[in-house]
Amino acid sequence: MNFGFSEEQEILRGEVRKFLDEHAPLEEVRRQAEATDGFSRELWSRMSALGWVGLTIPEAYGGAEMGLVTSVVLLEEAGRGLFPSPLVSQTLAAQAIMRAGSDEQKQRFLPGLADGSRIATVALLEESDRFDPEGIALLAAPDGDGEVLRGRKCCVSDASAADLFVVVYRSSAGVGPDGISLAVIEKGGAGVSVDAHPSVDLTKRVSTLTLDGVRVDEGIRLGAAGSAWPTVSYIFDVGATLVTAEAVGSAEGGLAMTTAFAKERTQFGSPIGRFQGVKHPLAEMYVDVESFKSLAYYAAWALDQSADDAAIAVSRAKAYASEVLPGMGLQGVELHGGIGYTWEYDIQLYLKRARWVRPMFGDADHHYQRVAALGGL
Amino acid sequence: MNFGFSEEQEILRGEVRKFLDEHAPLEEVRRQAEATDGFSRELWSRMSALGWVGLTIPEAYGGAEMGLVTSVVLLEEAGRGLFPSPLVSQTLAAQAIMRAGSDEQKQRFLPGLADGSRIATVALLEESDRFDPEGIALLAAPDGDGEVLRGRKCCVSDASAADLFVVVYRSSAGVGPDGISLAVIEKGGAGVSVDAHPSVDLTKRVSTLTLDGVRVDEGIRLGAAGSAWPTVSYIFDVGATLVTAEAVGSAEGGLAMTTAFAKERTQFGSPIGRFQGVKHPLAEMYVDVESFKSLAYYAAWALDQSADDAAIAVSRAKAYASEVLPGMGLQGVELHGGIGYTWEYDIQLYLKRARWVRPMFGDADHHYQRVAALGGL
Amino acid sequence: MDFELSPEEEAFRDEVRRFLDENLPPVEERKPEFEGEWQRKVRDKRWVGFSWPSDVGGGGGSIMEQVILKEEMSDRRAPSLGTCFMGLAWVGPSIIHYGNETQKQRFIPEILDGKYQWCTGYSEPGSGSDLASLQCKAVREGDEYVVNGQKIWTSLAPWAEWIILLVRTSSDGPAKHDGITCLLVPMKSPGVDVRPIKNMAGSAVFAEVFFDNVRVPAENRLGEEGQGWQVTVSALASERSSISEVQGLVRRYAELKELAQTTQKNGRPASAHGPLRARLVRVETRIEAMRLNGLRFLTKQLKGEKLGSETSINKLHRANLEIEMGEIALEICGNAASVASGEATPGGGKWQHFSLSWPEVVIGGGTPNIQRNIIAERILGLPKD
Amino acid sequence: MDFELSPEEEAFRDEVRRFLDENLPPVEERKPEFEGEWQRKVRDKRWVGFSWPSDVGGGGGSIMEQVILKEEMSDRRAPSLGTCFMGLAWVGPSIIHYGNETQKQRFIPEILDGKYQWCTGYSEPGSGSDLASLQCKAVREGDEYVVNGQKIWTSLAPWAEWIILLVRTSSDGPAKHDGITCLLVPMKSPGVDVRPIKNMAGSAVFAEVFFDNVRVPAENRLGEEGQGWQVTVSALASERSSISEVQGLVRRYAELKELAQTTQKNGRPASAHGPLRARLVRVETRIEAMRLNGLRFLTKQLKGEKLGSETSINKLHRANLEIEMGEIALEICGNAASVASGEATPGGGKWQHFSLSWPEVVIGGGTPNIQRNIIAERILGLPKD
Repeated sequence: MNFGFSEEQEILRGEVRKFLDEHAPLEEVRRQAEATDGFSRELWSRMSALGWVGLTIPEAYGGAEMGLVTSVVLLEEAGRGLFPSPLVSQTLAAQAIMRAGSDEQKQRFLPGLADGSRIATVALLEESDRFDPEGIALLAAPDGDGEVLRGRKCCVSDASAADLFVVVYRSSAGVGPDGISLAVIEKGGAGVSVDAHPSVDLTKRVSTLTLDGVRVDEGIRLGAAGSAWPTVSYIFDVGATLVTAEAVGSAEGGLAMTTAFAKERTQFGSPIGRFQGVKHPLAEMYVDVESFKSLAYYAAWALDQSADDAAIAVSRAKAYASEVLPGMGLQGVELHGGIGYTWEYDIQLYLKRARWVRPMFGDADHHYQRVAALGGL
Repeated sequence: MNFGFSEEQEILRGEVRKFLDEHAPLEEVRRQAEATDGFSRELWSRMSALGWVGLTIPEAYGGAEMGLVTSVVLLEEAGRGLFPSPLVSQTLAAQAIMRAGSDEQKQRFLPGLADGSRIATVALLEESDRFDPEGIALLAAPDGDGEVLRGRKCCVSDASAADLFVVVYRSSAGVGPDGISLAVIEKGGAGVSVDAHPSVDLTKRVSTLTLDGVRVDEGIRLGAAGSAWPTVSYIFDVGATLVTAEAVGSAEGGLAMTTAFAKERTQFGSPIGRFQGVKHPLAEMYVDVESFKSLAYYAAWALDQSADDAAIAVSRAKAYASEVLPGMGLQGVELHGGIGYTWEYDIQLYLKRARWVRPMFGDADHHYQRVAALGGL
Repeated sequence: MDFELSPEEEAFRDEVRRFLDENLPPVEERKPEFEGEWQRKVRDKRWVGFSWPSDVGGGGGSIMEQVILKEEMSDRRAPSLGTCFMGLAWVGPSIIHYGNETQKQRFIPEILDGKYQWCTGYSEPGSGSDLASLQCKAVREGDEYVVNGQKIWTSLAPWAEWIILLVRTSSDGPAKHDGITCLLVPMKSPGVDVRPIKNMAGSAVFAEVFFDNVRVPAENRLGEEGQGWQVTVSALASERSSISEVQGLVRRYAELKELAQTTQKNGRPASAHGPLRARLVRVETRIEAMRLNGLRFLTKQLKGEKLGSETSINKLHRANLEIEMGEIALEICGNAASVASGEATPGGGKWQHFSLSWPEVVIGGGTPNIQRNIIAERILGLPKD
Repeated sequence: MDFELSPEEEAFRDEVRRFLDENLPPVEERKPEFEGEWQRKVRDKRWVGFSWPSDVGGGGGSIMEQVILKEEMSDRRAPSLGTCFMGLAWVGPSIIHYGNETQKQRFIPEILDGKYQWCTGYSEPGSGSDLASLQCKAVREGDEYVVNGQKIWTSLAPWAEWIILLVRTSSDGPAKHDGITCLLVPMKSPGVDVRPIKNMAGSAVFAEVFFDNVRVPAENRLGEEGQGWQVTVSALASERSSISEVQGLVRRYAELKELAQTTQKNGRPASAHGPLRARLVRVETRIEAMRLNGLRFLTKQLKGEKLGSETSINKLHRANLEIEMGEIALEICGNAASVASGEATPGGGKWQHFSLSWPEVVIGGGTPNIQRNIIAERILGLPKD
């Protein structure tokens, strides 16, 4: 019985934290986030070399073959200082290929993802912003022994930096899980274009991916046409878990910043952290972070083990996090007073991150409804 | 433009407060509430003589012919010290008779209600606990030129003291508003029986009214058979408003008690009211009481004026009050610490009252849904 | 209770409405030259500074007439009455109460005519909600004060020609308030340096203002030395009416309702979606409670009573509602809320901007914790911390 | 991470399960004589005082074995292990840590055998959360202490034969804690007067205990004079495991879910009703978070670290959940929630009783504000008020 991390994982945590403290303090994060693709290619290379980018990819394809629990450690640390990078997108794309791809496809795509030389993301959502099979309406037209895609995928993370897109679409019309397919589409191919949008959280870039007559054949389709829903559903769960793990870190980072401010800032003759009106909200935040942290750890473990309660565990974690994070961000800014509201001061970055996290892979309402359904309520 | 009470109403408020301070401090209220019917017949007589019991009944029938706004003043003061009496029930029964009764029926019933010599209540709900026409399932069987009732009405207030019951039932089967009737049924008639239940709030008695072959004829039916829904709907609105007005008083009473305690009680060397953890919840309670007070005043005015927005105004007031009152009651007990939880100390009586108010004439969810529907959301 | 207007008030409302019918085109038809014409016309009506006494050039409007004027203007989305925003809101009332004749004659007409902008130098980096702890210092040298120090959260500073400034002229008094003096300072004075502050929404609506040996003629002192605190409090008191706040919230709620009704969530309008619907109607109910609270306060004023700390009730509501409406809007937008602007997000990003702008109201007007303290201490009588 | 048990732990769990299979009938089949037999059998297994060292007659169970034992017992709704509730929870641990040999030999076996009840005399009317401010006084006279004062919130006092009592023996020390001493006092001593306190649910689960010149032999002092605070703190620390709390909440939630699924609201089960459904699932999620928080704390203990203030996390959750589950239940019951008992209300009134009983947990275990202070000051390091 051990609901904690292994010694190896704790060492990894220490290394990541040291690396990011050194290379990505918040002033540096702001600079990196303003780069073309919103992150530092140089740090990406160095992290790839350290094995952190391909953490969950099998050793056979150049990865470290760790579980999601180990990814949680990495992402918690990345979240703490709002480190911008396509780590989550890369992991999700790799997971999709690992789950649904043929040996040949794994051989073709995974090594580049493991060594960070190529960047990948997943293109799941459409304008309906739904997480059920009904949300996938992009319908492929049959074309000889292949299919042709014409349409748009919305809110695609890290798309402007990505070389590969794992795209979800329908091979046959309908509304249920049948007929849903996945394909790996390369940037630069005919008909593939990316519209990058200005994002509220500068460390998290979003784009629209337009597919205008993109051909999919067996070589790039992951598995048989129409068979991909179980993989997509799994990717939704992994995505929700990784985003929550990263949010544990950012929540702790924001809480630490506000707590430090409350100790230093003096008003009416004493540090504002003495007043229960400041102290109690901070205590409540701590309770919430520790709680969705426990839920997120367990969700990662349950996914790694393919446990029966993995889906409900994921939804509990993401629901709790999505529910409380924006309030924590708002409180952080409010407790700072005027300074917290300026562009120059960092606490507002945590509010923006919290709001980015909320809808990602399903908001609180979506996941609570799922907990209710799975829990037999 | 004057959103306040008239001089006459303020004088009434002063007289009521003086009367209740003298005759019904909380220790006395506890004693009265333990009497057979849960209130003091003697004080009832004195209040009747002062014209307070028949406040809204026309002068022609012995009342003071005041509007609901004036009733609000009376009930706010009654609520402040949790004064137990059938004032609300009496007013609702009188309103139903005034609205739907014939001249003859008014002449027969209202003078006794105005002078307090008879006590009346309304029997609206059934086991379904619904406030729409679907909630009324008690179906009369035709019987010559009359009808016969066989069934139960639930959660009837002040039933054990009542001489008259204004009972809602169906003259014809169905689910909509058509077919709903009202009749005045006297205690002691064949087939009429009351089962008094132990109540959580000792100052608010509830009973089940059983009608086992009770005959209704034109003499006691208020209006034509099947025509009563508009009156019933109006009674629901007046009930919600009067209960909210009384709740304004009880909320203020509970808040005043907790505030006084917070000034006196010393802990860690200073009055606990100095700590923001105590001070801020009290401030929030004040904001809430003042706010649903404004809504309740306006609702009473709108009903008196038959204003277009009367229904939505009522629902806003009752929704807000029902939403916040139980929390105020819980906070009151919690902020008192251990003493607040004892039977001997009075603050817990305010929690029990708050919980009585919550479902009466519709809880927060019911009324918010109604606001949404009426407001075109 | 009576929500009717008196015949005189009705007549005034009709006058306002007639004026608006004749002079105010719908928003989409207003041309560039309209604004100037409008300001001339309302100035001619004496509706700029309508609450100020007639003898200084104000409108001398009664409380009820002020309410009527504001409501009608807001209902029809009329431009502001006057363009010297801070002058009308803060500086004018202070000068009327505490200025000498020369100051009144010099500044009041120009404020009413909107000749230039004023800004207010009250807050400092170290003072926050504790305004009286300010440190910006003025030393008397002959006929001048020499000012050194810094102000922050100064709106409109880059465009202002004058600043109304609170400075510390003494630290000796028994209370922190006692050594504070109020000066009227030209922004062009040598040694004044303005640095805009960008807020988290990316706009620069505030600035820091630095004073480095700025010399201010003693005749520019408003009120007596050490009286600066009262001078400010009188202006703060004039800020209290909340009618137009409520109208702003009502309009915002209407936009939010439209967003909820026109955005699909899982195949149904977001407004039909249980939890969102519940939150929307809770907001609607609180806005109505604010409106009615405001009418109770107004009734008190009409009876000649002064408003006190009860105005904090609506400030707390407003703070909650500004934040909550932003959060509801973002939740409705879903993942598209991460897009800052453009066609890929409902409303083109206005909800994102709105949801990053609440601190102007919530923090600027006194933080919610300050409002809670005010209610707890001044109304409920609980001991100070 | 690893949620498996070691082979030894598995073996222990199997042993417990076998014992339960053989000795524990289902709840509805338990006869009056069952309780006595059960207590003898678990005493024989050394499962009463299972966490206490073997040399005093305890079970010497490891932390993990304690958890397994508690879980299995709770799962099968077994009766308590032992009947001397306060003795097992509070008095025993204090005596084991601070008692002399005579005291250990005298009291520990009787506590394990459940010979009689103990009660605890810690709280006083004036002390509340500020336990160290207690006033109940003991003066040494020869070989005796003479006790005068009052205790409150004493559970089981009317049935107890002994009370563990904190008294003030000196007011001189630099800290309020310093002058506190712990005495073990027979309830039959002349001058002890017990007055039951009825709670708001109408039950008398607490009492006030008055001491009027009660003479206590000095040999009944536990620990040294002035050491009473530490003696208590050690017992308080033993209260910290929250596994069984969570199981209690899980069971309560299951009942609440059943109520929601079987009660109609506007023609549908209450559980299908948007806002109630949302609140129920929020409760369910928080209970699971508590369970997992508890496993993280357990992991820390298994690694040999002491638990500190983090246990306040689950205390805050529990306080909120006890209250929230009661409120949800009452809302589901609707107007029938006003009926205190009988067939006219769902559950015959148990939800009404439950919703009036939360203070035992919420206030008794340290108010939520106290828990928030603990977290803010001891974990986040914010300054004391």
